[in-house]
Amino acid sequence: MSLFYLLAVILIASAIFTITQKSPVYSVVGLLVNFLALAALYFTLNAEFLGVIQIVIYSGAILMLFVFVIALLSSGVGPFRAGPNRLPRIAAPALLTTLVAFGFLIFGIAQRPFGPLPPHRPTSFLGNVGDPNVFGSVGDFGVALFTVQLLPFEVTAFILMVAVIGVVLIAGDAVPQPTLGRHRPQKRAAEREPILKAPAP
Amino acid sequence: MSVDVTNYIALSAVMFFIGVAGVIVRRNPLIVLMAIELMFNAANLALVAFARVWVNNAGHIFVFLVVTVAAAEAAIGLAIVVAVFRRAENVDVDEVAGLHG
Amino acid sequence: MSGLLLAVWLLPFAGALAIWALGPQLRRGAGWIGSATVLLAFVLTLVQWGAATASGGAHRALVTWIPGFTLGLLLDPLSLLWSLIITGVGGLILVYSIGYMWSDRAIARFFAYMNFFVFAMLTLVLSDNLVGLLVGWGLVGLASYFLIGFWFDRPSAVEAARKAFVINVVGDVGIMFAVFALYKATGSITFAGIFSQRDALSGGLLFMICGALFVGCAAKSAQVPLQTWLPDAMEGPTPVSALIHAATMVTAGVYLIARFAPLWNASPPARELVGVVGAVTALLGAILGIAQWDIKRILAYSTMSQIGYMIMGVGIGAYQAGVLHFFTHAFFKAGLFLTAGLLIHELHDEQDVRKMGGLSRRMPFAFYAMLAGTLAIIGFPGFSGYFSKDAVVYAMLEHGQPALYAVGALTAAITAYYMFRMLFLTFFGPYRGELEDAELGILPDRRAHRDEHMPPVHPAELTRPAVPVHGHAPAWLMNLPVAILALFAVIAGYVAIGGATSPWWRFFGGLFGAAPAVAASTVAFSESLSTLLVSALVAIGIIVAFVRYGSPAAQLASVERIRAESLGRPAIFAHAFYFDDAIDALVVRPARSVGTFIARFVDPHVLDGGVRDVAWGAGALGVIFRALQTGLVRSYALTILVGTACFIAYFALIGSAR
Amino acid sequence: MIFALIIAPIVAGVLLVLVPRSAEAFAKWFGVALATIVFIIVALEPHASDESLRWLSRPFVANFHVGLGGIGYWIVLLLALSTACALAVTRVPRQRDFVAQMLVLLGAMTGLFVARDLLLFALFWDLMLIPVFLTLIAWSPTRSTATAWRYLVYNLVGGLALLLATAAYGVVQGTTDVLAANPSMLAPISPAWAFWIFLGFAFAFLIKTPVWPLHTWMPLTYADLPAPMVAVVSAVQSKAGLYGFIVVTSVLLPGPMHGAAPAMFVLGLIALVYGALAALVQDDAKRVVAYSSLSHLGLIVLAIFSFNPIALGGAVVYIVAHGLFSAGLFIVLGEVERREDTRLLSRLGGLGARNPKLAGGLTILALATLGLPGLCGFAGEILILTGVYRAGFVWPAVVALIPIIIAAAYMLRVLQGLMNGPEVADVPQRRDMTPLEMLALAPLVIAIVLLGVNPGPVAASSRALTSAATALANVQTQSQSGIAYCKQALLDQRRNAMERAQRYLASLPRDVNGRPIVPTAQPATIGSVQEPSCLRYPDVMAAAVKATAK
Repeated sequence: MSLFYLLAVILIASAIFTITQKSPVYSVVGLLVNFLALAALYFTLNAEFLGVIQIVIYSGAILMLFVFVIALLSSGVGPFRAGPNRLPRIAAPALLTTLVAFGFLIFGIAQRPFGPLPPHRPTSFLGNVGDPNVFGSVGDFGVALFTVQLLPFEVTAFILMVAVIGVVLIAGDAVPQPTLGRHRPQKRAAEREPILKAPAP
Repeated sequence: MSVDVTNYIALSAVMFFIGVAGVIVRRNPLIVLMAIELMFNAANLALVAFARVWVNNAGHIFVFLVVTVAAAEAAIGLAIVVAVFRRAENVDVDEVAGLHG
Repeated sequence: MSGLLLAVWLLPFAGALAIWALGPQLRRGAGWIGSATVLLAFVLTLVQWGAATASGGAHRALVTWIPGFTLGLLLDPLSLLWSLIITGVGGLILVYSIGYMWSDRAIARFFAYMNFFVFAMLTLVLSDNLVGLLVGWGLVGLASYFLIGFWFDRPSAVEAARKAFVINVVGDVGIMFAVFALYKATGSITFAGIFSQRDALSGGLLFMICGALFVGCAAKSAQVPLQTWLPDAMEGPTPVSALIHAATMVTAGVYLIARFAPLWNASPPARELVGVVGAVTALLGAILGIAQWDIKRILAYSTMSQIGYMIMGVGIGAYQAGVLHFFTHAFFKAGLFLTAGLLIHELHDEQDVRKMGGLSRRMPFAFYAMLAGTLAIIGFPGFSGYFSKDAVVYAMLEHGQPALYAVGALTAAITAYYMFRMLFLTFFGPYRGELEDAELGILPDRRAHRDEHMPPVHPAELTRPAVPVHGHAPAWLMNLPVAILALFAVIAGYVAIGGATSPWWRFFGGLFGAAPAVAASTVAFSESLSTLLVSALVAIGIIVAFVRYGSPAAQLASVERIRAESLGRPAIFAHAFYFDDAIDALVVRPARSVGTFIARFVDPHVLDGGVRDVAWGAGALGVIFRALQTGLVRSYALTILVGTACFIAYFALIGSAR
Repeated sequence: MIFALIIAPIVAGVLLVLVPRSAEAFAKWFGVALATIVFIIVALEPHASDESLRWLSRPFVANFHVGLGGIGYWIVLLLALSTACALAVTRVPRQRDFVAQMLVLLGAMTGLFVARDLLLFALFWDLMLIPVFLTLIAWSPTRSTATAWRYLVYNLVGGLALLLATAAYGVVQGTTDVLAANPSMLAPISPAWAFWIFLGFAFAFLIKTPVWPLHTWMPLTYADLPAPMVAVVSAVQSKAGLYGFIVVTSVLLPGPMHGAAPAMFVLGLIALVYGALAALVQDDAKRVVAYSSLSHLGLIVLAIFSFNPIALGGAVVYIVAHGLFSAGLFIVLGEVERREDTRLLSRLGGLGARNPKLAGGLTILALATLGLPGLCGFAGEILILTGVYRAGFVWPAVVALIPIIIAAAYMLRVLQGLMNGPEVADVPQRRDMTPLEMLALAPLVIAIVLLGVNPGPVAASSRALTSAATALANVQTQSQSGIAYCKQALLDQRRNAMERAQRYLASLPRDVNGRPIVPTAQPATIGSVQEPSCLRYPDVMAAAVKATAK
């Protein structure tokens, strides 16, 4: 009980920390804390495999990617340069709408409380599939993944492959650099070609 | 040790909206991407909680899928950031307004 | 025997196809092929006399379009008579044409058209049903279009051809209405089927059907107010005028009414209508005949007038008399036209009677032929027209129409006047061909070309001779047919001697049924008295013509008189009672202005404009919504958030409401 | 075999890019040969059996089902014939590519007229727009794409409506493989659905035909397309909409079809007179023919919506007839334009003297167009008008007679304006039609005469269809006009729902007050088979509850 609230506080605090930091490196640290706390929360929900995955993939792989990119972009250039803020007054309406939506969501959830979690005690990591007592174990998850849910699993492979190709295309050397015009000034709005010409009356 | 599932869902909602606020308010694309990751994780938390309620591991499979998508999204998103940085030298989502009508 | 019937029908067509296919190689041979096929068809028709006059006639089925639309051929006394005239008189005219068209470059085309015309006319009269008749009706109109526009580089001929065709289509449309009205009412399109179901037709519907059929007759037979094409149709070569616009095609309306006699018998208002229109046409044609100078136009108006007699006869219910007038008219009018052709040929395409005169010494044969024709047409006692016209006119009394009788008798007098006027002007007095136009009061041709799209005429085109060089055809080629026709113009009427017991009446038997006639006791005076009266009127007409044009004194003063008459011709005659102008103002020009309005305004600006406005509206909306498309990711994110919030609110609220 | 008829021309058209660009004559004669082969195969196989392959099972059954019978048989014959004739006289720049477009068009339209499945029909409907669109873009005489886009947008909007209607029909009926089915075996469609589905179909068909006032794309398209393509488009593509009305809506949706009849009659009559009057004053000969098409197609609309077997037989005859003479007219006008570099009546004249064969060809075609008795146009007209009159539409039949007179005026204006009168001075000396060109025109002329003399077999092709459709229509409409029928049926449905609701409530257990206990867990019942359809009408349900409580 108290574990949940502890983790909840950590989660919220780290999330707020993440989005409020000026430097992305601090944000990454906040996010790391957030992910670890979330992994712990997964364990409390009997999602053992997912808890491990959360640590390995999110905290390990994805956050490292962020760190790499931060290092790549800021090396020798100094801090990130920001352009002019084109939407200086967006913060107030954005926060207001967020709060309203959040309020409605909480209101909706509160209408129908789910009640306490059903009792559940896993006995072993490798039980019989379909046995409610092994729910959430690695074995349960693995059998489901390779039998009933095989197609989604294969789709994930496809998604990752597409993503790899996409990354190579976008960030790789396949893009001819000079044509993107490093120093080409951006046209102002008025100078740009309209995409849809207004028909002659 | 019996926590009401509603609390998990509420926690997920809080995290989600923190992510939303981050996406809208921040201009650094890296932090925007991180905020998106927050939103993913909020959704994951809700899914895991529901799976636990219904004792149905389809929710777990779904989280697995979301993790994959998040990884792919992060990779592509960061690649875009790199490509944009090469072009504009500024790292600011407001600079990327080529879809202006 | 039915194979023979098919042969009669298709022989002229085979001739036309052969001439068309072999074309220019044939040259004058085309004429011989054409004449031979038509005359052979004449012989084959004669062979079938027995079968045709037997009960029911000779019949042959052809094709079935859909169940109920069965087309076939039928040879009964009525179609036998018409077939004989078409192939017989037509064959004579074809022989004559070989001489007339001797040197024309397009002689093969001419004979292909002529044979096609004979085929079309046979289709019309041999058909055993209304649709086949309509097919023939249309094909005849087409042949007439081809032949009127034979010299297709003359704008006037082109326009005349178009006018004839369009007016004929008006007639076709009338008959089409009759087809579907009759099909609905009787479930059949064959004559036998229609007549057997005649009782299914009630008064109003019957009158409408008869009226629709009569629209066809009026267009084809040049009845008021659809007569305007006939005078213009004289643009064709003269044999064409003889064959089509005198002897055969224009009498198709008479055939149609005679064919549908059972319907007319049952509909008194239709009889009244047709009789009145026929009488008006007869009178109008005769009046206009007075004021013409072109010899072919005089004959054209006389044709119109004589067909008015026929229509009056068959329309009022005196079928035998009306058809008899067709029979005699075929000979004398063909003879008159062919004789006129002889004159025109001799005078190198001069058609204006003002530039003729004194030809009786130069062309005695033509004079006697013309005299025979003239005496026949005016109904001079003893000549063929006497018998037929008299029968028609007296039938008016028998059927209780004294007013029509008066008109018929008056028209006979006028006919006598203008025919003799033509005869005197042409054959008597001095020859005026060498005089200047102005001296005779001849004004430049003022017939306007109304179609603005027709290119302007080059002066060179007008002066180019239509028939380039006259060769030397043997004289008998043209004279023999004229002689035969003149002979028949004299004797053809004798078949009707004896009234209702004559061979003529017996020939038709009960084909026409009986139109109710007025009892003999109520007729004001007897037939012989009527004959005397009409003959007296004719004599008055001749005398007036003689005094004005034929007496020695008048012959001496002819040039002055002609000039005075030419210049003083009332405008109403020059414009033929303004029928052309009325049709132009009431139909043609409104249609064209509406069409222009549609093409220039409604289509591009209203309809298309409406669609373009929709497209423009979409574009304008796009311009407005473009402003929302800032390109800034964060604003899009905010928009998505607002949408999400709305969804959340909706589901939260309905969740709480439940 | 039938599949091969569709696929072979399309594949051949695509493969023509392998041929060198310079092989123009080869491309042309290859196209002619292919179209001729299609014609011969179709002509020899009037009773080919249907072929079918499964396409979709969900959300509704759709098959690649093709068949060669009934009205489609004659139209496919017409299509192959007109394509062969048009290709034979083709002489355009970039000929190889043009022939490729023509072949793709041939294949796509064959597919349309042999499709026995609505979804397949919709597929070919859109496919046949593509070659025409590309041709309009690439061979536009004015180098402007405006006409092409106008054509595409108009017809795609129609195509979208068709696709939506097809999808809705499939969902409601469960299958779209219905064009060969016996209509009385199909499940009846609720009138509300039928109305909207019909609206979609009708919109597409009206645009494609085109019927006034949706026709404004047509004169421009016809004027801009090269002559061989416009011959095929006018001959066959414009019949797609009418074919759809006959084969699709009149059989599948007789109720709304009858309801729409008065409106369609008005549109058809307006098109008849409007097209004729507009044709009367055009200067461009091609546009005269285009507007005359508008007029003639209006006549066919009258025939279809008179629901009379004779008129429908006449409509089929007239569809084929119009295809024959309009294809021929556009071919001849193309020849004139190629010789004289213009087709404006005001600048032409007297061509007949030097081109007698051309004049002869144009004469026969023009006469067929104006409905000369004995040629095919007349056969169609008289059957249509007889049928329309017989069906009781007296005044429409009478009004429809007027354009026949106007047709004579405007066709003679074209014929005489081009061929007769004195020769225009600056007309260059050009050759008459070559024997080859005459050979290309001859089949059309022969068909015009044959069809005019004996339209029986063509007219009979609609008989099976009409008997089935009219029987069904009679059962369904019961002499009510369609919209009234739809409203009535909707009321009936609500009344039935009320009765069912009361029966359903009566079967439920009662509480102490005698009120039925309506189960609240509706999510469980709504998806299930036993769902009482009365639940779709909450107001009816409430009224029933109130009534039971009393």
